[in-house]
Amino acid sequence: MVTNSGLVYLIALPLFGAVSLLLLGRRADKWGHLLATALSAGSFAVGLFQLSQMLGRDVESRPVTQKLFTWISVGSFNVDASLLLDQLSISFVLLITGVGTLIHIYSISYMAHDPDRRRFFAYLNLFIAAMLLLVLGDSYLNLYVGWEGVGLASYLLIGFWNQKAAYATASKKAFVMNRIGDMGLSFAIMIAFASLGTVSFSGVKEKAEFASEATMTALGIMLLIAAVGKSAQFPLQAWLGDAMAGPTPVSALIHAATMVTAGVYLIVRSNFVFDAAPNAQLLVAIIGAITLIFGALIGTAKDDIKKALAASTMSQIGYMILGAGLGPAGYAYAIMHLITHGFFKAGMFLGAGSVMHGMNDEVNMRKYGALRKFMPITFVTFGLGYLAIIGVPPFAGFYSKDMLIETALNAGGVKGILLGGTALLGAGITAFYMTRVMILTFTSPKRWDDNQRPHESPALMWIPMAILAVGSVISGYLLHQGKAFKHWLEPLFAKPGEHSELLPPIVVSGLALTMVAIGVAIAVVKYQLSEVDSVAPENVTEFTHFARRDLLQDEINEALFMRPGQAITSALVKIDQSVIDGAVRGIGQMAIGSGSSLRKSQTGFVRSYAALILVGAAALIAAIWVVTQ
Amino acid sequence: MDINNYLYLSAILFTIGAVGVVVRRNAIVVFMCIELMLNAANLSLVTFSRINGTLDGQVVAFFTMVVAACEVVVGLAIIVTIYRSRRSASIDDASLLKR
Amino acid sequence: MNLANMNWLTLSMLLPLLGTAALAFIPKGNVLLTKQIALATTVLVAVVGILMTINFDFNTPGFQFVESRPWIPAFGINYALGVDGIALVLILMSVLLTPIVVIAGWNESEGGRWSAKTFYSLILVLETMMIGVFASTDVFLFYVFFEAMLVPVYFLIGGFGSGERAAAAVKFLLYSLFGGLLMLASIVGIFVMSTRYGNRTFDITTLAGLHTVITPMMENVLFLGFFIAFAIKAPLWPMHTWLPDAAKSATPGTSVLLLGVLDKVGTFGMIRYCLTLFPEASKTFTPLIITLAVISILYGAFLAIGAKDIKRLIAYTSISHFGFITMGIFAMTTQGLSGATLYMFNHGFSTAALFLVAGFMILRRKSSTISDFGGLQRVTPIMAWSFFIAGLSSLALPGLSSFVSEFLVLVGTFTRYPVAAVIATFGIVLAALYILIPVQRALHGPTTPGNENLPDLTLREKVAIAPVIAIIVALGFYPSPLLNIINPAATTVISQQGFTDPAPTNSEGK
Amino acid sequence: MEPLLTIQAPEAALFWVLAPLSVIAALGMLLVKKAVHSALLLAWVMITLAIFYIAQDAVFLGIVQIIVYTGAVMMLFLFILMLVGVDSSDSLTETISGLRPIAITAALGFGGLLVSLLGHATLGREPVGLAEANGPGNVQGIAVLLFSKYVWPFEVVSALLITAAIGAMVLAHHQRSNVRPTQREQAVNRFRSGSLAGAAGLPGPGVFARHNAVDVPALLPDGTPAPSSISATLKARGDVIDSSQFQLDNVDTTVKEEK
Repeated sequence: MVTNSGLVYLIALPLFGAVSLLLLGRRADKWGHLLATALSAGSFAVGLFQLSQMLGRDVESRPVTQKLFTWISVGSFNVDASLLLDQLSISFVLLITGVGTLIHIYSISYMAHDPDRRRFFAYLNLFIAAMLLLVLGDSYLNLYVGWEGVGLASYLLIGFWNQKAAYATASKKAFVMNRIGDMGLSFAIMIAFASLGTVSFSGVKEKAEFASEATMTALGIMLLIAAVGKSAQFPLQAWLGDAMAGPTPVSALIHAATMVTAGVYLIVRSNFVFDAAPNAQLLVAIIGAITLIFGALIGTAKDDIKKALAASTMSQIGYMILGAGLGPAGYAYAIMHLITHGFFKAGMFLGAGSVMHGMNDEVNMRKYGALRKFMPITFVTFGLGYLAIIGVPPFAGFYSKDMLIETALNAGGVKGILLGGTALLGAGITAFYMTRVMILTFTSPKRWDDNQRPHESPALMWIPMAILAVGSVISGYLLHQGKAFKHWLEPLFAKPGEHSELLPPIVVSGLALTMVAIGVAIAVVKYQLSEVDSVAPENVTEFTHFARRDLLQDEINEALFMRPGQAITSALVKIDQSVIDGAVRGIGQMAIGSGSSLRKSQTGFVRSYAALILVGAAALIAAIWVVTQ
Repeated sequence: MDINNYLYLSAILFTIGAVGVVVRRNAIVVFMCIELMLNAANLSLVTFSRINGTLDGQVVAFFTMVVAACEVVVGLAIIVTIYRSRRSASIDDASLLKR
Repeated sequence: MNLANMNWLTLSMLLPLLGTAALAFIPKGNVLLTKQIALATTVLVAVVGILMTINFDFNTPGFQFVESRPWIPAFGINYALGVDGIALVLILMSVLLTPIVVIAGWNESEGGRWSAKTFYSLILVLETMMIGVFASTDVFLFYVFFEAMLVPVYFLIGGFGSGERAAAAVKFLLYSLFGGLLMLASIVGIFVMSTRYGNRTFDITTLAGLHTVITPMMENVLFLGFFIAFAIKAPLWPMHTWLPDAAKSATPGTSVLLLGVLDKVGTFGMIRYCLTLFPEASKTFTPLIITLAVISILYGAFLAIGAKDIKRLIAYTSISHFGFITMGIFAMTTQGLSGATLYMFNHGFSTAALFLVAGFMILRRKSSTISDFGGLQRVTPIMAWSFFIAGLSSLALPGLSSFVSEFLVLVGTFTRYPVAAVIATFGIVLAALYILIPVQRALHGPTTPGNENLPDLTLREKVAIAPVIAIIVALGFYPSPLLNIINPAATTVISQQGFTDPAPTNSEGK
Repeated sequence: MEPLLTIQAPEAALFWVLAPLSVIAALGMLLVKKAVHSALLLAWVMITLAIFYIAQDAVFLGIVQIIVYTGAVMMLFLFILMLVGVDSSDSLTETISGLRPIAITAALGFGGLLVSLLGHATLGREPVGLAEANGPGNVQGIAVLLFSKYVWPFEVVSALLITAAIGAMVLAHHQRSNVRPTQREQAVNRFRSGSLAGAAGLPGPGVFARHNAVDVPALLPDGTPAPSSISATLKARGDVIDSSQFQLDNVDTTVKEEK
């Protein structure tokens, strides 16, 4: 493996930015954000430079490593703090730093009036550094450090305005649910070390062939739990909706483009584990399919624009996990969809941000309407993103999502039909709720009262949105041209086995487009043509009530975990006081009690003492009598 | 008639003495009951000396008598002093040791 | 250079005593001078400790800086000192913690029942005994220090604490004394056995061979005597109720020494005395001990979540951490043991940080119930941030020191007892809860009444906290200097046990 | 081996007569109200025991029992009874709650068990009898033992006796609480007291003595009976004889010639 000493700068720049901004405190308020954006851009430049170098090298010597220092070495457990840059991680690095820098620029004006802007940029840089460490780590343990670092950064960013109690609870909820996922990752590392003796990706890859399938399945399931925790997949998805408590750029960066995709990266990075454990792989696909439908259904009922986009993110990541669960064939398309999703979802979130900016932080779509005339640029960029996500042909979403649906259908047998079917159904529902968002926000008649004065956002905000919109248009075409991206990632994965062509690609695309058309039509009928009142109607189907309350995910979590947890805690506290402490105090009480009861026998009368002596003598004689019997 | 009868008699007298000590309140009567117990003991000593055919029992009985005498002397002196200070010979009144 | 053979240990133990003597000459009124001298002595001892660590040659296993003088020849007891990697690390920790405690608790010494002079002489005497207990290689000497340590702490809690301090001090004393007496019984047992079967000695290295001659039954009994004493000291689950009370009513500085160092004597004792002297008995009792440890982890975590008072909360978190340490020790793998030792070091600093910052908060707000605080992030950002970082180190966030040790313990235990490791890992989720709940209640949310104008950390307090947080972060990224010291000692203990790390189960080639 | 000692018929008869009597006397001692009666009953029990000693060839002890024990110790009791108040009878009702039942059950248990224990416990040899031991005589045998084997206890017991005696004296002696009146004061008090009857001092013994019985009061110079000459007990019992019959006026004081 070729060593290259430039990798560390990728992480060092944003890390330096974060640490310096936090330590300098108030003094860095005036120029703090500029430094942060510059450092993020610098890191992007290093990324580009590394890409150009990597393209220059032949396929075998593309992956590059850099050993910083030996982190932990105890007996046979030795882990070096070293970085690995190969085709997979370079695509992630560019996505993270590219979208990250755009969001930095966007935040400069979005957070202009916030007193703690410096702290916000410090957290953003900390996030980017942690995410880069996650994707550049060469062993599961290094990945784990980045993994929890990202969890910490998201905790800080979600709870940025933590003077509001609700936001503080949301950040705590996010961190705790991530921690449950991280528990899965630590199990995975333990299993890897216990059964394979190594935790580095290359080491596990070598030993994967020899290892027993049971170990590999266990490892795969644990990695899946980790991915589910971080990427807000079913069953650990309840925190994503509340994560919208953070400022919108945070939602764009973390909860659309980068952090939530870490789960997909982990599964694709450990492709050798899942290839050796088919039923773990199937489970991944199933989880992807369930979340895909779950997120889409929630998306249809959400009135808060950010929550709707969050639900759509959950569903799109369901697609990626589904893709990753389809084995070698699906890995490349999952990552491709991840990148295109990074563009259009981040673009849409920034669009939502500029809409909120214009409507002074109003998030309820039912209070929007006819913003097309007041925010033309936001409307155009948001529209391009919308077209990309529902998969209209020339746009990015079409290429990546269609390929996913196609691989799902061709996965063969009943599995193919089921997974492909859910993917198609998902495409339809996605089209429905995305059109609903577009109509409610931009094209439907005005529903906001007059003291709102929607205005277009300043240049610094709409330029990144425009770039992302362009990205969401051309990225699909570029990556898919002659399967360029698939060949780019191919050397990393095993050869996909031959499988039957259930349906030719043209038919698949046709099917997908019809589903999309149906979805759009329903949405137009329901929201564009008929009158929409500004207060959410109550007499709606039972199902919509469920969807509004996130399909009861919070209620279930509270009933299953939180309340029993609280019950256990209070029970144990009572036990600790009464039983264990009581036992100790009890011994004390017993001593005092027996003392006072004995005191009563001292009556002071000579005759009672004489009686006691007599009783004693009688007892003695009785004992002798018994003994000599 | 078995020689043990003397022992049974001494046991009975001893028990009566013990009950007397516990039941009666007059100090002097209590004292007499103690004397009775001592005499019962002497009787069994003499009987044992006869059983064993050695005079040791009698010598010990003799010593018991001497000790009993001393005890009576001192005991009565105490009773007198208590009586002089308290004008009552009942042993229940002397219960200052009570809690 | 001759620095190696100069008997460092006695020097480091004598210095605090000299400090106490110096304190005696200062007039009672002049409190500032007392504090300065106390601080100077502790810093001096810290320097000696650091020099000792530099001079320690970690490649050669076994004891170094050994010195031995006959003390009670009649029983073969001699004043024998010596350190291996594990003991050195713990001495370094206690030697570094004491000056920090003195600086942070600058005005803790007033307001007590006795003068500041007594307070600081108690702390200095305590420091001598701390070094002594880790450095002694003679079982009897260890026992003497083990018991003597209780006295200064009893007076510190009883005299300078708050709340119902007398009751807590007595409870602490009775608990530890009970344990100590059990240990005394075992020591007598050892003495009798060693006279019967071999030469009459109390020296650790020679006694290590004792277990081959005595009957397993006798070994189990002697082991239990030691183990129960150590299990009370490092509170394992059923014998822990003294810790929260003692920590709550002691001053923050004393609590740091109590939890940071004194409790480590328990776990250190398990390694040095339970494992080395009675390997077979340790093996027979390991399943029970591992279960108790796992229970302590979860029990401590749940009670920490339910705790209303900050100091009790930190005490309960320590019970959970000690569960991890004991599990690491009795997993009997190199990773487990060196992880546990590193954990002892890290826990010392993370608890010190938590307690000292909690002390600053309580000092300002004059109350230690968590609900009285609110929205400190806005009012006192630096204090809030140091509490947050200390909390993160307590929940073992990667990148901070506790993660490295906790993960080593978990990995070490997993290779031998997978079920215990799995259940223990739930502890890290509970850890997130018992740290973030108080952080949210105290730091986030709107600034509740009474917290509006709390002053932020003074320079002195920053100087006290900064090195602790620096160590926590530095060891998180670069733990190898410590690990290199600990590893050889850990491997010797494990090999002595006749254990070898379980080989990876699946790595044999097809 | 045939038993060396068989109890002869007369001794058995003696036993079956005296034993029940002594038990009844002992019980009586318990149940009788007046202390003097219980003292006499105890004396009776002691005498029966003396007879038993003699019957059991312990002649010396029997004699000592009668002379020393019954004679001296019992008389000491009676003396103290006199001192303390012979009429101090006490009611037999129990004052301490719950004491009587305990005492009774404990006593019955104790006695019963003891008797049954003696019943089935054996000394492992047949009674030897004292014929051979008393060969040179009972007193001589005891003397030999006393001054050979038991000489040390003998000395200790003698020391004990002395200390007991001194102890009794110390206990019974009490300091005078008031100052001893001087002769001058006594003379002044005589004239200052209520009546001048006794002022000229009491007549010496024999002067005007008409009767030397203890229950007849002495006469003062003016012929009235002297109150202090009769013990309070007799006065309390009303046994005092009227002394008017000895008044001067009714005595024939004519002087007859002495031939």
